[in-house]
Amino acid sequence: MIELINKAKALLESNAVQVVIGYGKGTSNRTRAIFVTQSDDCDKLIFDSRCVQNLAVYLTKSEIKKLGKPAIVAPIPVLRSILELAVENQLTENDIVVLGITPESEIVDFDTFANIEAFLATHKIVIEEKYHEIIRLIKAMPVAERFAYWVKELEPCFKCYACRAACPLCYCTRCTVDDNQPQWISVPSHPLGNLEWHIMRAMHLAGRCTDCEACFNACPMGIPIHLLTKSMLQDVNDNFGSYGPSLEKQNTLSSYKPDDKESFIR
Amino acid sequence: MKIGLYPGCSLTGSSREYNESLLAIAKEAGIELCQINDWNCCGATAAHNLNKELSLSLPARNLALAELEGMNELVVPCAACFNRLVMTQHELSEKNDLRKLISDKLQLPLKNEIKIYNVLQFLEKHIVPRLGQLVKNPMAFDVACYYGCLLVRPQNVMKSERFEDPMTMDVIMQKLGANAIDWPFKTECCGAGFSVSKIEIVGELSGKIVRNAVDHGAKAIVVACPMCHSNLDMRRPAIDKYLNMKMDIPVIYITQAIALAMGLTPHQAGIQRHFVPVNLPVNLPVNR
Amino acid sequence: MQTENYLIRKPSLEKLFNNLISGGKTVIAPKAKGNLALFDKVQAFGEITEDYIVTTNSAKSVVFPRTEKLFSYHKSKEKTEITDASSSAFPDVILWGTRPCDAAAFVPLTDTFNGDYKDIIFNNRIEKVILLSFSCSRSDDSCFCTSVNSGPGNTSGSDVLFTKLSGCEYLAEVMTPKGQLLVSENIDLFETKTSEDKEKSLAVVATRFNQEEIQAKLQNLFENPVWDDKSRACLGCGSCAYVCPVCSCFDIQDEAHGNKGTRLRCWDSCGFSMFTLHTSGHNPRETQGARWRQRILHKFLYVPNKSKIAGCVGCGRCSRSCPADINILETLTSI
Amino acid sequence: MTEFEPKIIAFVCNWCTYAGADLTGTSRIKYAQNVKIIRFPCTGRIDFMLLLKSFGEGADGIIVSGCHPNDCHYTSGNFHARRRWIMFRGLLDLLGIDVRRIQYSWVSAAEGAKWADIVNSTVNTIRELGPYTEYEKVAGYLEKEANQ
Amino acid sequence: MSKIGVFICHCGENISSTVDVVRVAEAAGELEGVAFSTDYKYMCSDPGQTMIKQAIKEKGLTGVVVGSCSPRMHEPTFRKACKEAGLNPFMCEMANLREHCSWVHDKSEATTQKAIDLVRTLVEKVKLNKPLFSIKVPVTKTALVIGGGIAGIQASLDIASAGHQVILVEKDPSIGGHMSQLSETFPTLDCSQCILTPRMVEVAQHPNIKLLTYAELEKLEGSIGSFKATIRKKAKSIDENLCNGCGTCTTKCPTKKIPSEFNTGLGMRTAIYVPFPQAVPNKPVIDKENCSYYQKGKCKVCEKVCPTGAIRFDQEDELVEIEVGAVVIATGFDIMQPSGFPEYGYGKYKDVITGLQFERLASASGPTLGEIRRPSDGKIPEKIVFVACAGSRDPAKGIPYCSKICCMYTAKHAMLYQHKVHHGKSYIFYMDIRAAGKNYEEFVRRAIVEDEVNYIRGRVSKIYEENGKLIVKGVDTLLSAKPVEIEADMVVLASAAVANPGAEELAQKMHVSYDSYSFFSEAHPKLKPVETNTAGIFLAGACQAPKDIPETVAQASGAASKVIILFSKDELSRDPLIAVVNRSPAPVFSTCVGCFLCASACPYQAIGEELITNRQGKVIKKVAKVNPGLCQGCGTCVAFCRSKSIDIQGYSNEQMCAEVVALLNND
Repeated sequence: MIELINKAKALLESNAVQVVIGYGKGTSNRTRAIFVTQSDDCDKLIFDSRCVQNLAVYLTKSEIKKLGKPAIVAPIPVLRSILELAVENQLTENDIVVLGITPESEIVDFDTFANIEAFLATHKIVIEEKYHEIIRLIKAMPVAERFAYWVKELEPCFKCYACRAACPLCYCTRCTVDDNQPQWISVPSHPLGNLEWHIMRAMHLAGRCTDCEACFNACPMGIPIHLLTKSMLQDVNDNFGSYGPSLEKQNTLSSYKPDDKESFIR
Repeated sequence: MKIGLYPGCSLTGSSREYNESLLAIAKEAGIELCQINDWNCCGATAAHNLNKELSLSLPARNLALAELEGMNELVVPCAACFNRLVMTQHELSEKNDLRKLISDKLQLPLKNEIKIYNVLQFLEKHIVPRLGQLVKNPMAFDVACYYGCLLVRPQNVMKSERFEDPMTMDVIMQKLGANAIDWPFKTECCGAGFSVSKIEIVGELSGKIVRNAVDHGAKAIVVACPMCHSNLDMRRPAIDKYLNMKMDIPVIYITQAIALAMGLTPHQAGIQRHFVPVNLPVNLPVNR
Repeated sequence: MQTENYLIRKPSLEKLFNNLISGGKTVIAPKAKGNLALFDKVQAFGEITEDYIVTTNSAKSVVFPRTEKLFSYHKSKEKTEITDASSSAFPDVILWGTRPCDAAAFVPLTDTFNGDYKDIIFNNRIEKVILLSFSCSRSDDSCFCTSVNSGPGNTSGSDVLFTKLSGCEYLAEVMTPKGQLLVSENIDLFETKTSEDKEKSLAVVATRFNQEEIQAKLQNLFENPVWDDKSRACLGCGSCAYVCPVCSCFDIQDEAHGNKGTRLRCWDSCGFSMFTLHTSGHNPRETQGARWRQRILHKFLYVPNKSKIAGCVGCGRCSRSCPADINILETLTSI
Repeated sequence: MTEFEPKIIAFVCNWCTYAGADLTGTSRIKYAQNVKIIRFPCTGRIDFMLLLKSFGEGADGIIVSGCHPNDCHYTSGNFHARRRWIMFRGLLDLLGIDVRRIQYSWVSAAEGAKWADIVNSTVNTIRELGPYTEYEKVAGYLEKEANQ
Repeated sequence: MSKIGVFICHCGENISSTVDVVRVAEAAGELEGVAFSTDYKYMCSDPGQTMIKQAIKEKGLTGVVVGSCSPRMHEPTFRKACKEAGLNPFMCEMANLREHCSWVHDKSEATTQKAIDLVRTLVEKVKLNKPLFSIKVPVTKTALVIGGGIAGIQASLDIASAGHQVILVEKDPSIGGHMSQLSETFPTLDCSQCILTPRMVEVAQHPNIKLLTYAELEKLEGSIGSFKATIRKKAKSIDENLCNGCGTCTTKCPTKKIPSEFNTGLGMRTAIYVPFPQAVPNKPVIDKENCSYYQKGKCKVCEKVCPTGAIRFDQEDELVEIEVGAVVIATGFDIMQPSGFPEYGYGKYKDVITGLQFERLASASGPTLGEIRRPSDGKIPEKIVFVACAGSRDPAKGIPYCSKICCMYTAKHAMLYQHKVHHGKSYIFYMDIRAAGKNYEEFVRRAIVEDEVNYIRGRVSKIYEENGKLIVKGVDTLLSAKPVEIEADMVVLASAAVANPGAEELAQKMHVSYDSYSFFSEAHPKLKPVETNTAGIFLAGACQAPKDIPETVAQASGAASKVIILFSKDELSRDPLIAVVNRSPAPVFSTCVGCFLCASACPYQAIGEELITNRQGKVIKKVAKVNPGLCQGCGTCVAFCRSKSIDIQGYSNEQMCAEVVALLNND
């Protein structure tokens, strides 16, 4: 990763950016997000298979914005998030410097978002077969059983909102769950509150989610909430064609085709 | 990347030369075409008028078999077979439930994703790019490219821009050094179905085509459909009768033209199988 | 009271469990879920896992549930009827498999709910709870109980503390009348124990800092870059507070359905940006840094100042559960 | 024991289905009392969270109805709604929330009879499915299980 | 604490016969916040309304719920009543106890219970209603008309004659459009120019019309009542004030062999030219692409010969900004380039021409001075074949629609030909004859009967040349049902009418929607045929769909009257049921995060940006802003907004939730 470190150094020394958002060593075998502001600290930057946290989440956090213009270490999932953030007018090209990292862990610079999109076009979101399998199995259950299954799965959720906090696309200043005029969904952590929260969360990510699994990774109770977004991702694909962020294509739910197909409306 | 071949009845019978020349040039270009095992009739019979489901099941089975053999592309030289197969694929891709139904009846999985090519599409994709080095013996004379009805239709499936005045074959022939004449009968009816039953109608319809080609100075008619070929070639007596004059313009398959241009021998191109002697204004390599 | 020591063997332990179940007690014990261990209701001894350092969630929800109904109401044009929930029949709970740190946590927790106002529901609940703790034979580098005056074999808070001596032998230290009663009810399962070799079967947890010193340092550390530095990666979720066995902040929620509804006490976390948000829009704790400072100061300065014991038991749950790997020990040792 | 009377809430747009339901009335076509209408400017306005809330508040069934495609008073509200419904329905189905309990339909201002038909057939469907006890159990947690 | 009044109407017996109205009123009275509840035989009657007004005054009601018929029936009535009693009209809601209850159910407990539920639901809603005030938007009383064809001309004249300013923009050097190219017009056969040119002159002379020819719309901003349009005046290379239109330059110009657009390539023009003799304005422009001075740098003959020295080679395009209150799009149509039919040999064979070209041949002012001579050799064709539906109604050619005018003009063409070439033979291949219109069918009959035009029902498959003749192969699907072959001297294709090439681009500039054929879309196919879905922009003529002259003129006047209605007030008053982006205390200002997905969902482009700045004027946030002039209140954005930062007045999130809760909780 010496190349990464040098790039970071150069960026900080030339003052092209004031902070480099990257991965560093964490507790025992963990890695963590680090924010390098001094070029001497760049040696702390690492990158390996353990670096799964989606750093894009920090791009919209005020505490991080305060540090100045960031460069961000961006493996594929982060790139996808950056692109979606761009689509949603949360980022402009001169807000950030993107240090892309390919699956072969080569470093690529992206000077435009269009380039990111072009690059991602060759690295499309793929939902692993095992998830398809799980979703198939769940859908195969009788409806009541399926419901019971999820109520049980969601039971441990104590509404710490780590899923929300870790999601790069949950950048709202006020989440609907915190809106009590009206009280959209029940806030407390109980079966209904949990169910409503996770439905709302998934729906709000419909057509936006880039399948980075940050929500699942963040959940202290290990609830498989990413199954919801994955399944919806598939639905987007099946109903409206390819998914994944794009500056060209309109957002799935804010656009439509007059001939969108469905079979359930009478 | 496995390219399949669906010969259909004609290519194993009345138009073997079509098959031979196709395989020959494919070989020359270093492309392997694997024939579908246990292929069956495409249903270009009366099937589609009598039994809808059957008319879809017959081609569907071939598609399913091709998939099972792991073919990504399927070449269908016979225009009629091609028409049945693409139509089926189109219809089943539109109607998912129908696809399931048929796949169940066939007891074969059917993804229905294989790419079906007629000869022209196949040539365009795989042979033409390679032609450069391979053309040893340019076909430098005027030819009339005759498409007939099935190659470019139906338009909504084929999406061909110029289905009334196709150019694909013309372009290929130009690449072989020939001059593809501009003539109005490219897609006129040759009398196809009446080939056996009403020969005199074939005589008239095909006659007009042959005459127009000759009038426009063509030295050969190039085709890509077994039925067109048999009508223009085998039915020449009827044609001459209608025009009451002897027409000696030869009718060759595009694949044969390419084969000859590649310097293969007339025999390798199956020329000897024609009824109308093939005398082209270029000297062809002698049979070995 | 004077502690009594017994010896109990694995099979008897199981018998004890079964007796409790058949005695109609609700048993909450560590259950394996994926690679996590979670406190959960158990019916059979087999469901209990022993393969955990500490569970991911704490045991506090037994006395301080995530969602506690305070009362329900039904209003009509004339009057509003209120049904108080504090009088409801709370279940007899056996907390099985708590670690010394878990048990220790009930001490500050009880303090909190018994300040100027004695919380009826809390006290009614805890009265019916018996803690059967198990000392730690393993630890990891998030553990720091020994730095907050506790330890892998610490008995405070537990009614009975079991320590695994050999393969199937457990030392049982009975600490409270509650524990004594429970043992006497099942005395046939216990053997009198003489030899005292508890220590060597305990995990070693290095002392990383001295709580009193930290407390002293923190006195005048309000303005310090450490808060921002150490919390930079903080995502602002509440997992640290929610897995913490001591954190007891709560929020009041009304759930209304037309004319009827309930008032609830729900967990809250000082990590949330809305925790201190004023209606005016002003937020005295503007940044995650300020929130992190509050968390540390509350546990290591404010609570100790008030009640002499720390608001932290060194279980390390917050560090393990933090999605951004913010490590409380790291912050404390870097002070 | 008295027969189960489903609680069904209908979310309809002002321009087509609401007017269609008016026509049902003016044509004196009878239908079941179980369905009660809430009026929206457009199906595009109908928030999925309101459907969720309906179940939370004890609805056994829901009808959502608006202008036929291309007839939307606001040209494209119903197209947006349709996409939303497709996604929402998929999610509910995955979660085991019985999608048969939500009837989506296009009812124009001229289709008074169709509205009556939608209402009656939905009422029948829900009767067959019975009260939505699974969801009630979840929603009623506070009354029943809390503090146990 | 709200004080709601509930008024239950018997509607004679319409409601009371199946609903126990008294009990409904009682039950309503029990509801929290209801200060007054009563029932009455006819609430909409004068005494009924008076009852409401009195209650409002005496009980100081803060809201009113009327349980009676459908709000679509009497909402205005009762809101007006409330207003008269000093209560904001939007504090009044109606529970539909008739259409949605009494008329559709039998008399029963359940029916009454449903009525109670409906009332309770509306009571809960009205508690959350807020006083609303209709929106006022100032109106700039100048109209922009784009396109100077008959549609644009008509619209401009109508608006101008109503006393409003009009700016008419035409991309070509002269107004007149396609109509000026036509020979005679069906069904009366009067000469097109004879009826058009007076209108053109009128436009030129009208004091209220500002004519900008050789100009195009560059940009359109703003909204209904106050648009800002930027017009690009292409350089004519002429000082219009000096030029007196003497025409010396055009006669002297050495570059003479440029195919004339006006004559559809059948005639030639010079580089400096006036499109046609009756052009308005009758002043030339220099076509830079073909002018040898602009191309080769020398010539300047025109400059030398110009008596007034009006030539300006250094002239450049000019951008003018204008304020307008409304826009009329009248950009007309184009004809499908028949190169789309290789089988018909257009372009290959000189004597295969389009209908528009035939118009020029038949026009007295045309290249042949009205004589029908074929382009190839100038011979008079003995046999002409007309092909109707050349492209139209042919999905394979991408044009499934009917071009509407072809049946009529083809009949006219054949007729004109027969009149001019008495011994000639004319054949028309057609699919159907669509002659719906005043005197149209009679006209076609005349062609068939009196002028002996041969109508052949069937399509043409192929046209090719054989020894000097055009062989037309087609089929007669009637009696004979046989293939037909006709040896023709000339073939006229009734090529499909299509949208103008620039249509889509223009539509995007103005944010009006267009259909899959690039024709502009009307706001509602039936009820708003001249409006677009962008308020203040109207449609006239064939830019919306193929139309003949009378229809075009009618629609143009329709569009004009819409504009005049708009201009009849100094400010627009709009229904306040529109979306608003919320405000919250600093430092948040609004919970909107500015993702602008709402903007892409809005059917009316009503959502723009608002920059929020701090005291130092530094931009700290970019949030969505609803333009009240454009928002139509569909609420799609509201349901779409994740952070619930945008809400719609009258159907607010709180109100809808309250309704759901109230409707489902009856205890």
